[in-house]
Amino acid sequence: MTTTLYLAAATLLLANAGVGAWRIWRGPTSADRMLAAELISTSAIAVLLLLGAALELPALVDVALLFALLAAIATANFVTRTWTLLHEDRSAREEARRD
Amino acid sequence: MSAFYALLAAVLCAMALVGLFRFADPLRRVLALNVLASAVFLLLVTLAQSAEGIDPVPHAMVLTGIVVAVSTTAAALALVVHGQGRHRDPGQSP
Amino acid sequence: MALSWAFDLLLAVGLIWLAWQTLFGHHRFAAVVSFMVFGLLMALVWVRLSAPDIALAEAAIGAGVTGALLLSALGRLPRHPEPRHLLRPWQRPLQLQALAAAGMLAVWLGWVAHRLPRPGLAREVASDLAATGVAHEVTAVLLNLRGLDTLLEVAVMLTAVALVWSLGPALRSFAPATALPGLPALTHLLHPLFLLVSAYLLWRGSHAPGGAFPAGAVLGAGGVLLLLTDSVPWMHRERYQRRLRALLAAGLMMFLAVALGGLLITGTFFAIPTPLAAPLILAIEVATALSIALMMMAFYLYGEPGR
Amino acid sequence: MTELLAWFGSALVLIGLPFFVAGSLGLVRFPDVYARLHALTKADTLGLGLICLGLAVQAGSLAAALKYLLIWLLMLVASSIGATLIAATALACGITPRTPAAPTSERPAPRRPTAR
Repeated sequence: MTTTLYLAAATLLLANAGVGAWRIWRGPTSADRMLAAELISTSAIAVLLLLGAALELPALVDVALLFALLAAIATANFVTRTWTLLHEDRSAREEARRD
Repeated sequence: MSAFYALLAAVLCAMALVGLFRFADPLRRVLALNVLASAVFLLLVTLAQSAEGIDPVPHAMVLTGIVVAVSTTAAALALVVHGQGRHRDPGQSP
Repeated sequence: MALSWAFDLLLAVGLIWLAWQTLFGHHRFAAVVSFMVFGLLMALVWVRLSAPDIALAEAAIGAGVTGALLLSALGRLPRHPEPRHLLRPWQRPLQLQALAAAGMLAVWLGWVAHRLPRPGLAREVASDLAATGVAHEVTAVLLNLRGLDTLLEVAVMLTAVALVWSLGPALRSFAPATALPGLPALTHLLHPLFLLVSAYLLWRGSHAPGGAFPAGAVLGAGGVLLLLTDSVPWMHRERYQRRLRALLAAGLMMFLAVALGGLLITGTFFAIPTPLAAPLILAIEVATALSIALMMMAFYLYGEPGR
Repeated sequence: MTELLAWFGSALVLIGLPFFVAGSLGLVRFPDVYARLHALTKADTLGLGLICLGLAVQAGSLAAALKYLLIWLLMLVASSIGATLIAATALACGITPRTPAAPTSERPAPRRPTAR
């Protein structure tokens, strides 16, 4: 009973993440794409936890733990390394607003 | 199920190959190489599954492969960045 | 049953769509983000294929290090790549043939995969497991039965570091768009956890999914976070360069020492005597994890520090 | 007792799911980065939090339960600090928040001082 419930929940979360992935394609700013990636990574953690509980695989909790630990790395990289271009020259900044 | 994933791996492999040879943008090529690596790993792991249990040798090969793939990516990206990147060193560039 | 099929189907559709976006999408940043999400979904696929070791490695390396490398490379590249025409006129008709070749390769791969002899080496590994000194099969294959492969893999990583460092001095980082007080707070909060989790993975490697590679990659991701906040100034100091290089090579050196010791004691390269196997494998794992973490950080510098 | 806990845990997991749906709905429907950020953090903190809590209640051992809670804690830290990082950078890059006076942020407003 709980197994079916958790599998259904995991499938639902995956489909839901797929809906969120539309934002990666659509944009319009880089931050929006990054947010969509974050939502998918959270959903993946939840899916891993639910699968781990449903199929009784404790190793999946470790994988989820890793994802949770590394979720911040992408965001931190994005704001310190990728979006810095925009600070320096105004043309790039103007462009990014439309982009 | 394993046939399904083998098919997925083959499709991904074909897509990555087309991408790898079609693009002029080196960043896309690095991405295509990574997708290709993932597809090949998927094929290997799919093959490791059988009715009599799971063969750990392809798993170990894929683990090795993932680390080699990240080394390749890092080296290729460094070449790309040094080749066409603007370095924007405060001391050097105008 | 229907549920797991729906799950697999969703995963496959998602993977193909993301791969399409990565390869043929028009926007570069969207391509990089799609690839990062592709890695996430691959981790779920590894779970479905009952390969938790690979899921761990993919999570640690794909989500942490590859994403960081791609994002920082993207920030350093010009926004619009100069358009270059790769195809000469006489090559145009060849495009279709290349497409056809790729399609045929896909079909051929599918067919070969379908036809391969299935019972692999699972039984052989299981029968030799007692003599390897570890209780987890994948770790046993990696560090004992096929230790030579792993040794060469560490050598490949070291070569890649040498290549990256030979390109010039380490690139200076840009200032972020605004003051970000959250970033040092994030580093302070997460750093003990990075150490804890990688120690845990290392310890688990002997009897369950885990081991030196995920542990080293997690530690390396933590190191990348430190590099982002410029908290490791010693890496750029002249004085520490020798020590840094020694640590980078520590994994390879430990591996070689064990392999040569095996040659001296038993007469075979890489033959670890059974009573010594467990402690020696632990020593190799610690040294390798440390080296891998430093090599991940070394990649991220995009050049040689201290020059 | 165990039976009751199992029901309670499953109920918590089920309550967590709508937050994810709301998060992706907000991500798709909301008009600008800041509003989408707002929708997303609900999924990160509450949705995942309730799922972790629900699974921790049913966990076999204390260590497993603590691991679930650690995942939640990590996501709390990562998501909240990440949200401030993205919002601060977006603001510094000149993406103006949507206000009743300036109906959309996706088109640059004409009276902004940067549009010289």
